[in-house]
Amino acid sequence: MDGFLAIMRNDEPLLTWPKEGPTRAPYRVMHDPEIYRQEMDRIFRGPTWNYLCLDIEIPNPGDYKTSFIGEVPIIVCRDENGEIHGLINRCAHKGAMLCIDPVGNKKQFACVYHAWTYDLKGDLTSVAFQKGLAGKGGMPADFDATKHGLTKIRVENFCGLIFGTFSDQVENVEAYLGPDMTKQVRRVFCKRIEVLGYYHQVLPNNWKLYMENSRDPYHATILHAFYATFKLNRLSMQGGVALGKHGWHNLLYSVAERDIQRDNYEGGHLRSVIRDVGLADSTFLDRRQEFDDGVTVAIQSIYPTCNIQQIYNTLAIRHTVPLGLEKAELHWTCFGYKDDDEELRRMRNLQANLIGPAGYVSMEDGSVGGYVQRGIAGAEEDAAAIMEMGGRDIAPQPGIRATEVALRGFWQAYRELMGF
Amino acid sequence: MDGFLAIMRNDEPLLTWPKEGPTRAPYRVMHDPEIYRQEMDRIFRGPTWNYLCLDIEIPNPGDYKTSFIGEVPIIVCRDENGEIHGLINRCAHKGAMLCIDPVGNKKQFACVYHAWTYDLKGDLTSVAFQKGLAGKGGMPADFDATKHGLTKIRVENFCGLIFGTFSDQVENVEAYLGPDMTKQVRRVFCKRIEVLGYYHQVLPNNWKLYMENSRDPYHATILHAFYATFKLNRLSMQGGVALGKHGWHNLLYSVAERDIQRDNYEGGHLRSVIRDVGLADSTFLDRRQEFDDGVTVAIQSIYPTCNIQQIYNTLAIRHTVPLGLEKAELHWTCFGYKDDDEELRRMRNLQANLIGPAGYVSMEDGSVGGYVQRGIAGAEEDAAAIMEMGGRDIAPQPGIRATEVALRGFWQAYRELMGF
Amino acid sequence: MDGFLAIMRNDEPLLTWPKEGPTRAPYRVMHDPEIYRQEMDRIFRGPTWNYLCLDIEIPNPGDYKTSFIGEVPIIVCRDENGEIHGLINRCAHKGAMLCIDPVGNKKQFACVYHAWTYDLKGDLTSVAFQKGLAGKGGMPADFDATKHGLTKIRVENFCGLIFGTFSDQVENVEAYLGPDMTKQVRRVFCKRIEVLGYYHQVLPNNWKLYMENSRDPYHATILHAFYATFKLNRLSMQGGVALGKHGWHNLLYSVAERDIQRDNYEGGHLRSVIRDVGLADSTFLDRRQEFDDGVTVAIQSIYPTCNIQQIYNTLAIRHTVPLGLEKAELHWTCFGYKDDDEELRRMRNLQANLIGPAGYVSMEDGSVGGYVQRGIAGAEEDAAAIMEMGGRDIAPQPGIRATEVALRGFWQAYRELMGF
Amino acid sequence: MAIVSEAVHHQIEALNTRYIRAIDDDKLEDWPALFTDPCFYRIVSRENFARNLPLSVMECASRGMLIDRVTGYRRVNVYEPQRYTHLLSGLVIEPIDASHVRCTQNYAVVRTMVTGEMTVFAAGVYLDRVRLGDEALFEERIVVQESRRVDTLLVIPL
Amino acid sequence: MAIVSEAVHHQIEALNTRYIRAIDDDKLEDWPALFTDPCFYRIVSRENFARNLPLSVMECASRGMLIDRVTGYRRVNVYEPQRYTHLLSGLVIEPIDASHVRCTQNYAVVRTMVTGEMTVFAAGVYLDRVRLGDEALFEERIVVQESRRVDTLLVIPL
Amino acid sequence: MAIVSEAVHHQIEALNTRYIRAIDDDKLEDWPALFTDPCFYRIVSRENFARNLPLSVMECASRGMLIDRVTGYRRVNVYEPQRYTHLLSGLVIEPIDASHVRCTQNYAVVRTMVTGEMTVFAAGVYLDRVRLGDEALFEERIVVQESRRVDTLLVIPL
Ligand code: FES
Ligand code: FES
Ligand code: FES
Ligand SMILES: [Fe+3]
Ligand SMILES: [Fe+3]
Ligand SMILES: [Fe+3]
Repeated sequence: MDGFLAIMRNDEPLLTWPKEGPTRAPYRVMHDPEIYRQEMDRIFRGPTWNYLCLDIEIPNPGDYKTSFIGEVPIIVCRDENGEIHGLINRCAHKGAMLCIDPVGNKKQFACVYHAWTYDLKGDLTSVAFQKGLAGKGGMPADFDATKHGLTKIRVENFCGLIFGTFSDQVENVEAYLGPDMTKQVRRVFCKRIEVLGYYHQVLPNNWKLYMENSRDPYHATILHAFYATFKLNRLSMQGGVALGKHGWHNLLYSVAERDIQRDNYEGGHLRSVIRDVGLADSTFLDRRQEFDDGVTVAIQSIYPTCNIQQIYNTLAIRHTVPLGLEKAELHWTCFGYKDDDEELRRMRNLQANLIGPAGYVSMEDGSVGGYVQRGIAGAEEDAAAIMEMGGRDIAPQPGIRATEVALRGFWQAYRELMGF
Repeated sequence: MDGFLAIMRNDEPLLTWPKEGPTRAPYRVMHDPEIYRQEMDRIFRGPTWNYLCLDIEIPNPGDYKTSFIGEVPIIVCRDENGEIHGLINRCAHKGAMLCIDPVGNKKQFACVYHAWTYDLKGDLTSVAFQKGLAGKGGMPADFDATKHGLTKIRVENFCGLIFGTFSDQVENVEAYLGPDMTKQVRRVFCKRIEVLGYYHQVLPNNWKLYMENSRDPYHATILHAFYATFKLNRLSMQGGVALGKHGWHNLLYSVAERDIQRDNYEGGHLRSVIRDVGLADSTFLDRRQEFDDGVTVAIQSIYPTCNIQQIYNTLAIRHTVPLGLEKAELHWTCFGYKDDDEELRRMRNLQANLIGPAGYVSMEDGSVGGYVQRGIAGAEEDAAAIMEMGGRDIAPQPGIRATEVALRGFWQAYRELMGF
Repeated sequence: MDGFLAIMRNDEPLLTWPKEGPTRAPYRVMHDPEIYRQEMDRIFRGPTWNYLCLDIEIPNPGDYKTSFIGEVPIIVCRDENGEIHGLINRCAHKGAMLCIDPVGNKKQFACVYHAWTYDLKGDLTSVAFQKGLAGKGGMPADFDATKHGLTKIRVENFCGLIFGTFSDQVENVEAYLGPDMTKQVRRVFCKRIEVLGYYHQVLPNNWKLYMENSRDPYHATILHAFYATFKLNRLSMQGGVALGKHGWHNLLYSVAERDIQRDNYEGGHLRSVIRDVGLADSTFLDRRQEFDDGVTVAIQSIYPTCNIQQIYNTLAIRHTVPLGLEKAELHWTCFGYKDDDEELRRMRNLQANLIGPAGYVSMEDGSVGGYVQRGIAGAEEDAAAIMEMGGRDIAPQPGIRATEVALRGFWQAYRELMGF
Repeated sequence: MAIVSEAVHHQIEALNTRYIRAIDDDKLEDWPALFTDPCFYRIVSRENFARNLPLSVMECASRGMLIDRVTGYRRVNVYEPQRYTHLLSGLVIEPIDASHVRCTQNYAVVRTMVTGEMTVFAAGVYLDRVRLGDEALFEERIVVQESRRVDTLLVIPL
Repeated sequence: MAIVSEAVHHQIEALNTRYIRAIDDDKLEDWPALFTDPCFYRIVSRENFARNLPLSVMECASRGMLIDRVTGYRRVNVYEPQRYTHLLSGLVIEPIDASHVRCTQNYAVVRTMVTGEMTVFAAGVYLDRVRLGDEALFEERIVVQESRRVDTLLVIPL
Repeated sequence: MAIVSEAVHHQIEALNTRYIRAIDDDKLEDWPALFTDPCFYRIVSRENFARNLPLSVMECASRGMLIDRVTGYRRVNVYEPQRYTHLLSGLVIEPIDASHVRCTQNYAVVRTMVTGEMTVFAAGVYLDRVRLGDEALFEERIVVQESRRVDTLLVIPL
């Protein structure tokens, strides 16, 4: 297909976006194989910063962790000088994946296939039998090892989060995020953190459906009935939406203790407020106000596929990796702070019942993505999602929570990158 | 691909049909992803009537049943006035499937994702937080709910069968079927029926291979050895083929009691007449002549994917739904009549051993589709099936059963719709 | 897609090969669906000889065995006169696979679908109900059975190996192989053989990755640590590479008893020489020198997908069949000689622990193919494997083992056939 | 759960083991003899079973009908060669009377085709009425399939 | 392996059978009663478990929390209708003291969706601490999932 | 089916349980000790087995060879990290003589990769010859795989 693509590229785009602009998202972008292939090129290999891992996951020289940018396998490792490098997890010889274990420690990266060996910077240090044997065979005299290292990508450590990009144009992470977004990252990564564990959730839908979901304050308190029913998060609570890079990124936040219009729920007829339901043992909801801004739920999206989550005392980074056109994997890294006292540790642990694939307030995001993917199957050429909640423009909406502005921002960025 | 398709459309067709016309079917139509995509558009979203469900399956206001037209998920429901509606099972907001349970009863359709709610006609009745909260957020003042209902499709109730179409051109069902076909539908749905149960069978083949199969009297008594061996159905029995809409639809019928040329089997060497085999307990074949025309087996095909079956006292509607290029799901709805006496009920029940995925005379249709799909794998560009049994034209053949006229009719309709 | 293909064909190729020529293989050929489809046409249906089975597997009239050329299902059978025929395993009527069992004996091939019957030469001998019944129906009078036999392919029996081709241009097998390759085939098939059993291994990679693997002496003693650790095969042992048809085919051979430069391993730091490991019971390595040339390991590749293996006393033919773009099935046929004495039979049996999907020196070929397929996922348009070991040209290298010349040969042939 | 004797427990497990071996070892001819005559053998989807719909995927009311299914499998029907591997768990035995018990048990069947393709073909519960005696026999076995789908066809009893 | 009495063996098997029937027969309300109160129920991936990471997929420290999971399943959470079929094997029982045993056992769960789709949803080991008595109860059940992945969501306990 | 004593039954089940735990709990070093020395361990496809073809996927004639397979797994061979979950059912025990029995039993193995990918990797029957004693040991275990296919590779014994 790429052959065909190559031709198309110089020609018109694969898609004409609806005239309504970012308030619409054509369903075709969720099941067109051609568009998917272009995304790998224009978004993931384009001018974007992609979350890879945490620096504390590779504290020592030789430590590495594997990740993905789109479909491309990546190694993030720390060299002898403590410097962090990003490398494509693909041997320069014939393409074998170098690191199979998702984490580990290596003095060097030796490929199992023919033992080409790379140092922790990704430079080729040895080619097995380069000189052949008994002067026979081996690599040509003019073979230049310096030209055959691993493909290096640009990485940056921002507040302990390692981001990577294939682009040398894109500005640095701080500029990429912009002041409001960096503020929130700094808020969460204010002190030394500690990984509490991981979730890996296979989503039965195109990766973008989850990206929309995590930018959508509108669904949170409706789909996730647990939120509203137990008054953990409601649109009626104070909060709003902050944007970064004219909408590429965003932050959704709310303050549980400030419910400005309870009636809207109590009065209303949302299935998501289930009246006669109670909890037999709510100790798993025991929580502590650990941020002085009083924000209880804060979901941040960093374009394209990174989310930083604070739901009460559960803290996590979510990284979405496409697994083909109609499947994606959501990698959760849950953490706390090094200085957590025992009570707080226990709180985070039990509150984890709220999140992840079995989370009281998150499991639905697994099913709803599939509902959409199946709902739009065979959709007409011009069928599209509509996002006009909170207006049609893309601007920060401090006091507003009943809004889809963050989704419009997502699609705006998508169009810029894809040329649609 | 559709991008590419869009361009192609105005250009030449994806396929040039063999000069022999409807006596040939190129194997490429069974494994070309482009052609498959066009089928969704030109056949299922084209001027065809597609079986959806039975009206007795949704007797009461609020009752609904889900179905499919090609890959498009459909809801069929009955409103307060008893009127039946067909709706795409896809929320008008962001595309989530509305009804997950295949059957149910609802006062309204509320989407789990953001609680947009539709009445039983598919009109949008409420948008959660449309006015936002405390005057903040919500939908724009000019948001016109009447423009954002569910996509409605044309439905018709013919003899208790609900058909749906995306086309406003296509004639009504009665005209679509034509006199001979409506006669047969009326014959089977002559009085109040009762659903006895369902089968769902996954076929390892392109949907069209099953459509051919069910139009093929030639295979029935050969592949299904049980038929011939136990003299339930033989080509030598009186019968024939009736056509509707110049071959789009058809009826295959036979009369067991009138075997005009037994020798053709007894004498022949067909594996399908197995001499030394007997039944230990044939009570499951106990049957009753319930139609005065004496027809014992009648298989009707309504273009594109609906079959109405009478095999002795087993009555069923079969609906084929494509599951991608090389897979399909066959949905059986088996029924009897409200006024069946106990003996007849028992007969239908035990005779069910003949049909369905484990049916003595139908299980082979499951495997043979896969045999063809695998047989034609990697076939040359010009390889094609040949259908010249019973001549090369497309006309009703009353007395004739050794004929493929109904298949030629299928391919004729296919070419008309696909523009091949 | 083929519709599109048809257009493209007359246009430029789907791929522009890197200027470095056969020392490079672009990763795109491993995951581009278009290129895969062209391979079926240009390689498997092109001027190549494809291994099908052994003549001793179908010793008697009526014996048949099924196989594949690319994705096309094939029947190889022996007729009444002992002549061997190759037929597409696809009924001429409507394409049903004729032989489902992989092996068997038949007087004729009767299709289960409509009982069209073919003799052992593939000619159509009977069409069920050709004359219809009671003079009604049946095939047109001018139906010419001779025009509707099974598709026959050219087959040749060379030293007991049956090869097949769709091409009438390609030279005979002996010329196709050339003198050096025929010499090796004759060496292994020097006397009457006996099948000891089969393996079928699903490889998680494009078929070509295994073809590279089996042409690659470089990896053998590095990836397969068992080889080096237990001194069964090392690059330092005497051996070399012979080529056939200017590199299409090749032979990799080594002589265990002649290790000319042990230090290269002992001294080196290859993980593949594991020092502190021993065998508790090495009787499964008991072997006998059965060829007077002293060659202990000889792997021959016959373009495109056939390998003939001698690893000590384990003899096998390996046939690789593509299962779509990123999967393949490796069919092993292991054999010995009719005149083997008991001790040798036991040796072959226990040595089988070295080979197959659980083989000490072959299991890794199963995993490494997947490592490459996953390593190259989402690779940039211009990313390519590099093969400069042993120079950049394609010529026999008698004394040389640290070389990738045989891989360059493979890609040279690939480009010739694909027109890249 | 009411308690049943060790002996009964062993009888039931022996019966189920013979059932598995008859099918999975391709000795299907031994299968009908594990039922009383008349008997009731039924394969039904949860979808139909839960709604009390009478339609069965397979239904036999006598040993003869069981035998006919074996005949169909051996002589008449056309299908790709395949074998089953049964897995059982969670057996509950409840006494009905001195000589009869009701059993509930999970089953899963891995189907392997001649090509080597393996799938979880069926999973669900066996609902049995067993007659005790020198050797226990099935008076009734209802095979409930959790899935409403059957892949390709069902020719070997579950 | 230390030996435990027949009686204990039967108690443990009965407990596990009740566990399976409660879940697979969709009588989830019976499930909490199979645990002591307080108790410890945890679903955790091998990935986290092997590295002693505290994060669980599901964690309940009391019968109440088990009951709340049933409430979530019945009343609050949104998911596609589905059922489980449990399969168990390889039970080892090791005595701790007169009234407690430690059990290890393999489990696998086939999940069937309303569409008919079947998958091996989970597989791994149960690590239990069981209190014996008139009827045995789980003081602790740790469900280790060999897979680090969960498909779509997990709403019914394993 | 001839009858064997309760005691023998327990011995056999204990042996099979130890077998499962050794493999599935990644204590493969315990595995060879479950066999006599010499012994006969063979993994073979139904395809070869049914045609009496001698070729095996794996074949060990002594404890030493079993140990070497453990060595290959731990030290020599290259493969993606993976674990097994065994499931057993349908055990039949037939006496040979006072100290030996023949056993037939279904097995299925779910294989889970480090990525989380789960598959039914193998299914079929164990055909055993077991020597009874203080503890039963396998004199012979033939692992028949119904599937002729092996996915990718087989490094951990079944
Ligand atoms: S592929 Fe890595 S060394 Fe050859
Ligand atoms: S998708 Fe249905 S309400 Fe939003
Ligand atoms: S397809 Fe073979 S006879 Fe019709
Ligand atoms: Fe959510
Ligand atoms: Fe049929
Ligand atoms: Fe190799």
